[in-house]
Amino acid sequence: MAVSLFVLPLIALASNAPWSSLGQIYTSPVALDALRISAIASITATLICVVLGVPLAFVLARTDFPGRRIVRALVVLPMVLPPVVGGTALLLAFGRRGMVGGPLYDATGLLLPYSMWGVVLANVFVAMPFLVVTVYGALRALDRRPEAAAATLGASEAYILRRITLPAIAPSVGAGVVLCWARALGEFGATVTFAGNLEGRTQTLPLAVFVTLGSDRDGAVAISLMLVAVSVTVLIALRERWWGQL
Amino acid sequence: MAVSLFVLPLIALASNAPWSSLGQIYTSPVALDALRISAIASITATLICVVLGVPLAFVLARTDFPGRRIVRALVVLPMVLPPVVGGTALLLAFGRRGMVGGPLYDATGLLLPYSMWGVVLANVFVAMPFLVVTVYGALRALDRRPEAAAATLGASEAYILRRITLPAIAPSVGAGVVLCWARALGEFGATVTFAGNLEGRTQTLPLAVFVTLGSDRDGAVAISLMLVAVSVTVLIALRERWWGQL
Amino acid sequence: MTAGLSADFMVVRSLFSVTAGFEVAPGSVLGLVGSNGSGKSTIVEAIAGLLPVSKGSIGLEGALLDDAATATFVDARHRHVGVAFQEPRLFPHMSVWENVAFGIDARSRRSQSPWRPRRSQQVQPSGSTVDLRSMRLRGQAADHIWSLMEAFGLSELAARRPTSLSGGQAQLVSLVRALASEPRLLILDEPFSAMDVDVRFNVRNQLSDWLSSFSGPTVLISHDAGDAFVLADQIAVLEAGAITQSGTPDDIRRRPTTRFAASLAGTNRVTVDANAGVLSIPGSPLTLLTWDHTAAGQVVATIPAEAIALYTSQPAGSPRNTWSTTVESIQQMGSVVRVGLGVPLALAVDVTPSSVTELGLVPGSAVWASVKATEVNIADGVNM
Amino acid sequence: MTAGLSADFMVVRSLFSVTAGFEVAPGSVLGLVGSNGSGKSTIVEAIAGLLPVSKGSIGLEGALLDDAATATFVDARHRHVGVAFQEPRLFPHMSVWENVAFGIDARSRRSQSPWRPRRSQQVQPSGSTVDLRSMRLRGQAADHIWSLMEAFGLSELAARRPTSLSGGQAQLVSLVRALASEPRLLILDEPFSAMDVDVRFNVRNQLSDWLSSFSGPTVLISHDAGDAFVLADQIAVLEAGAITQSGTPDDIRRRPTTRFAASLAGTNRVTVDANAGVLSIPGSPLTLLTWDHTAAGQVVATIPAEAIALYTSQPAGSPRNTWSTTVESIQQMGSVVRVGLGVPLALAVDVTPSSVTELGLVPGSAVWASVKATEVNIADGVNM
Amino acid sequence: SEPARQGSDPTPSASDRGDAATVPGLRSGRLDVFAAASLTDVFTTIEPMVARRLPGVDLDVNFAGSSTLREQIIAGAPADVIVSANRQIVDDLVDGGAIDGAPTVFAVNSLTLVVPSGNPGEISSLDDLERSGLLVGVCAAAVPCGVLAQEYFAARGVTPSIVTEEPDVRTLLAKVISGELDAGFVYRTDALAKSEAVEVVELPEIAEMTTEYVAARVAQSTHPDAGQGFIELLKDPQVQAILLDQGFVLP
Ligand SMILES: Nc1ncnc2c1ncn2[C@@H]1O[C@H](COP(=O)(O)OP(=O)(O)OP(=O)(O)O)[C@@H](O)[C@H]1O
Ligand SMILES: Nc1ncnc2c1ncn2[C@@H]1O[C@H](COP(=O)(O)OP(=O)(O)OP(=O)(O)O)[C@@H](O)[C@H]1O
Ligand SMILES: [Mg+2]
Ligand SMILES: [Mg+2]
Repeated sequence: MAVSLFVLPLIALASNAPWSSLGQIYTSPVALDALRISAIASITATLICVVLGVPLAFVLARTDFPGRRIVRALVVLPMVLPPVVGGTALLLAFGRRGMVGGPLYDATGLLLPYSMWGVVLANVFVAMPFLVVTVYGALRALDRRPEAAAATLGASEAYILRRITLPAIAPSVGAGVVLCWARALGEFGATVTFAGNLEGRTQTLPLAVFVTLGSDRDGAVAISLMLVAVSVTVLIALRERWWGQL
Repeated sequence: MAVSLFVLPLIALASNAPWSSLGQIYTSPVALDALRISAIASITATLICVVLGVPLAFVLARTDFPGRRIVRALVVLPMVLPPVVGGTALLLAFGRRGMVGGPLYDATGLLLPYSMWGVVLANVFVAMPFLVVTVYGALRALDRRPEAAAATLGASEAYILRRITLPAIAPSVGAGVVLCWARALGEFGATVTFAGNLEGRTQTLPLAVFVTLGSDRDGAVAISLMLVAVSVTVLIALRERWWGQL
Repeated sequence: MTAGLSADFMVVRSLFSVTAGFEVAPGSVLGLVGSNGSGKSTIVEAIAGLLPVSKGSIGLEGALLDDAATATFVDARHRHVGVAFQEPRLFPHMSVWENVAFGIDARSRRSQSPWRPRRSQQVQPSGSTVDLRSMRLRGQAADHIWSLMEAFGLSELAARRPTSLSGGQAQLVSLVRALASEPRLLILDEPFSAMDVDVRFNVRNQLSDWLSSFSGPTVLISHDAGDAFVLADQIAVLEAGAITQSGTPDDIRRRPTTRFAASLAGTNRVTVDANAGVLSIPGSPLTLLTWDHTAAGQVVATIPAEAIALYTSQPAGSPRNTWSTTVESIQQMGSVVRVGLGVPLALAVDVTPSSVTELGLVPGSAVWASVKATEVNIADGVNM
Repeated sequence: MTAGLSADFMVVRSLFSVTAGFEVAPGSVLGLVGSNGSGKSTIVEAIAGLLPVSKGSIGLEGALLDDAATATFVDARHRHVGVAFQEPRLFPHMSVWENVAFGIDARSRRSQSPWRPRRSQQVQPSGSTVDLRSMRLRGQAADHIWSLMEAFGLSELAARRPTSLSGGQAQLVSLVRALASEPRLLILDEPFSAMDVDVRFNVRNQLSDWLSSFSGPTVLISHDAGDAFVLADQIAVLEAGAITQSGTPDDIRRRPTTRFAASLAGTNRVTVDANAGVLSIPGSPLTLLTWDHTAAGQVVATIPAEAIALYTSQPAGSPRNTWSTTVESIQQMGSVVRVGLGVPLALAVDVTPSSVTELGLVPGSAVWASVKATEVNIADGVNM
Repeated sequence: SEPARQGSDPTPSASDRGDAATVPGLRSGRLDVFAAASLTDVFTTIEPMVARRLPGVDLDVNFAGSSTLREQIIAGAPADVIVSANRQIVDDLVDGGAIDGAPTVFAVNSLTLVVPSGNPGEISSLDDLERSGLLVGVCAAAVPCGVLAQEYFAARGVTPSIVTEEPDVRTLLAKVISGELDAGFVYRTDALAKSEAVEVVELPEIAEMTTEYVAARVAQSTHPDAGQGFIELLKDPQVQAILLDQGFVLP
């Protein structure tokens, strides 16, 4: 019943696809460029999320500082912000005239929007909460006695993290990475608002779908199916152990 | 550093808000209607996600059936699908001409789109994966020996679930509910496509932001801040124990 | 199939399998002893229904619980097997009281019996002075559990969480939880290992009491032969996944058929040539007399380690089985000291620590050893 | 501050606090004994650096590890305290080998010593026949750990995961892991509780060997007085969060100053009136002689339970401390039997099971009891 | 900036709805109009007029992107009228048989170039747009303003240094206003509406690049008469005057 909720729409989508012209659409430069950009951006964003998000989850779960609950709530915000507003907020902060972006641009000429880095930043902003919250939850449920044992054996905090804690919460980190990556891959609103939409530079698959939808409905469905195919392939191929096998 | 990534855009957003006219905007029927609809829909959707998603996560984590990995991958799909495509897929399945929606409408006259139920359905479709994946990850990391002990003490599966398993993974379920609710609250693309954007009927806060953005940027920022305020309040108010305290 | 527990099965786990057959009558206690890794806990899991058997069957009260042939498998929760697992396996988010009451509570959910819904959590069992916040049971059942907890000295801990219990306290809670679940069959896997002398003494007495009014079969696992030998009616010795000997505690002590059973029971095993009650030790002039005149030829004689007496000079009015020898090793083992004797016959002798001081024993001491013919037994066969 | 471990602190946890002071010289072993919940494991956590002290300090090798006054606190990982915790606390996702090598591995990460990066996982310690997939150590260090594992009988389990170990196997891995971490101080919290007779025997021997070449102090916790008394040079008795007696094992055995220490050591405590070596029992015609002629007035005399001999008839050439009495109770305790004597003097006597059979002891039997004057001690004060 | 939008204001009162019976074809009183989101400004201005001129009609506007509207109508949405700035979308629907009658063109808009106030990019001619490092935005080719811009570039033979093709003219305008872009090709009506925040750079023959705003009756409509009434109202001189005021050109 719950599954059918997911499966039915997908079947419906698939049955509306222009199967005969699929090959042609997929070899079009629009689709290939978008696929490349999506892949690079979502993977980079996921890596950044892991590098920044896991330590953040740690700090939130393990240390007690004033305002911890507020930070915890703030971290979830990008999830509730409508993506367009999130993108706007990013522009206000990191855009050419933004609070940080402005001085940065004036000093170095560096511009985040309209570049791949802008796409990555937008993806990170939107996807990171998923990783942080998932890892946070797992850390809170963790039995900490093996960690104490490891400390008596002389392991540093980083070493404990790497060899004891992370393996123990691996299924949840895996879940978090999946959520994070999937969210980054599907990101639309914040990306288009912050990074813009230029074929071959910042146009990701979802942006390509949206743009194509205006002129070529079949093409849009086809690109959506490409998106679906990519993610299903990746998710099925993920070894169990990275996604939930202890 | 990671936190500043979240905090800066929000500060930027807040500093651009029309603080003086905020009161007036918040008491406007548009904002109030949208708030009401958002609240009802996101909470209903979260409840449905919990009711359907927790058992689904269980089945995925605990049983071994052929095609389990495929189902697991499918469950994540609504996350990667650009929301507009997701909404289209929902229309194809549950719309008046949809695979299921068509016969349903012909038989009963029931129409999901353009109603509150449509909003809820769109929210569930988009938000459920977050709950399922989070709970799944936690179940995979769980020490199952207490459950075995409970079984020898005569507890039924449902009773074990309620008194042993769920309390043990409570932090992760909490995280999942937070993610799910936040995602539902911020949902835009699928909702606008599937349920439409009818003021007082299906117009949620993000949709109101979208519409207002066209004519009145300040109003849009104000409504976004309302969204932010609602979620921050809820998240801070959440008792620790529901979000990560064992 | 008997009225109690009847088991005859093989259970397989990745690198290991156990084959076991035994019967435990209602009201009686089987002591299951064996070395670390011999498969005791594996048998527990099979009987409890956590690990299905690969061959054979398990039956309780005349009904099959698990049968490989007919693919019968009664789910753990319908077996009514109370298990005190080797690790306490307490429920971490429940109080001690809730842990102990869990079994009754869980079963009452299904049978709609005298329990109340959650809202009425404020009632305490009579006699309790502890704030039992999440109690759900009422009346008689609560009183029953409460008095069980009092008997076992748990009443002070009722409101605690398992994370704030000491090792011994946690083990005791686990034991009482199994007893409180109204089991039809009780399995205790090393129930005393973390308990101190006093607690162990009291718990063993309380458990004896409890068992005397328990009508079901009990399986007691212990690496401490003392515990098992005292509480059990029957002993089964498990070695490397197979039962190598079973019998009454006295049988095992007097006639251990394997080296392990002998060491468990603290009994010496010596291969001898028997002839009309006279045992000659190969390669030694020493002969021993035994009460058992029936055995003949090469047999294994068994002599309990504590049945051998040591003297610094030749004992007066000396019994016939007396010889002079030297002390080779001295090793304290729990509350006794095990003295190893050398030529002419390597034997282990258990004496009290004060005897060691009194006799001035050190490795190399010359001593006289003596054993009564009534303590020299003939084991059934030769299989060292 | 001494060269070994010097501890004098109070540590507080929610409902409970422990106050303890003791010193352990380098190379010597402190046996920490006490009943369940008396605070033994709490002391372990304090010394290991997992629980900061509230008052006082802990020092090792002349340096402060933890000092409430100066707010010094050396982190657990810098203390080099090897701990075998009461529950094994193995790392579930690592093999036995990785668990044991963890300490060396973890420390080498920081000091850049003779270990190699992860990629070279294929090398096996010489002598290994097991596929040690995730080994990281090489050469000498690996050989060292490997030989330690072999000595303790773990080599066959090297590639296993902790989830597939039996209870006793897991405990052994935990012990060896602590030994292998090159500790400056070793703490063993009930290290033998899950081990069977044979394994315990072997492990205790191996541990004795290991300790004899260990230059650091050791704290051994055991509820089994036997283990503690054999391995320890000093004993500290912990009761309800405070040390009530400390001394050599022989001190404790001969002169336990509290009821608990007496029951732990299996020693009788009797309040008597002393006068020049003659002890008169209040309310009884019996008098006992003691070697200790210094005590006078009301004192507590202590008599080890196993120092009392029982006879069915009056022993010939009877020592002066001989009296006739009756058996009140008989209780098997591990490998000895504790016989309770009645009027004129309630005493516990430990005898071997075969003596019980030999003497035909049952509750109510009339027997003669006798104890040498050298075994009758005077405890320092009266505090029952 | 503008005052807060009073979207549902003025709503028809109960008495207005009572009068509805007198208007032929408005039995249910509710009219579902599916409008492109880019028309929110237009609707804000004409809504009071509609309420006055079509008493008893309870106007329900569903704003979304044009392509979303197309998907919804194809899927059988209960729409009476579609109003779109994207002729292509409506033509798709006509081809699919989802439209009743011919679409009515009720306004025309033209392309224009806006720069942030102060013209930080110092753009005064078409050639300036080719300067590298300049941030120029256009609409995506899927929306009419993007099509117009591309056609214009082709006709004039220029290749501006475009950094983004925004899917929506409103986000494009917002980026110009906030200075994130140095220039953007938007509609004349947009430039007029935000005249306090942007400057218009006059370019040769750009006003000839026009697009049509169309309204059409959905075939499935349950209130065809009311729908027709609404469409006719758009052509009403009074409404047309308002549109003219907003910067539209009349068809
Ligand atoms: N989950 C498992 N998977 C595979 N092998 C296991 C598993 N658990 C235990 N074993 C192995 O099976 C054998 C029997 O284990 P079991 O736990 O039954 O021993 P035991 O007799 O209870 O020992 P102990 O006295 O140490 O508790 C051991 O060799 C052990 O290593
Ligand atoms: N985490 C904790 N929080 C609060 N109290 C605790 C905690 N752990 C143990 N206690 C309590 O502190 C006391 C001492 O516990 P500790 O574990 O030190 O005892 P122990 O001497 O090791 O006992 P055992 O022989 O049973 O292991 C006990 O009464 C116990 O209930
Ligand atoms: Mg076991
Ligand atoms: Mg302890």
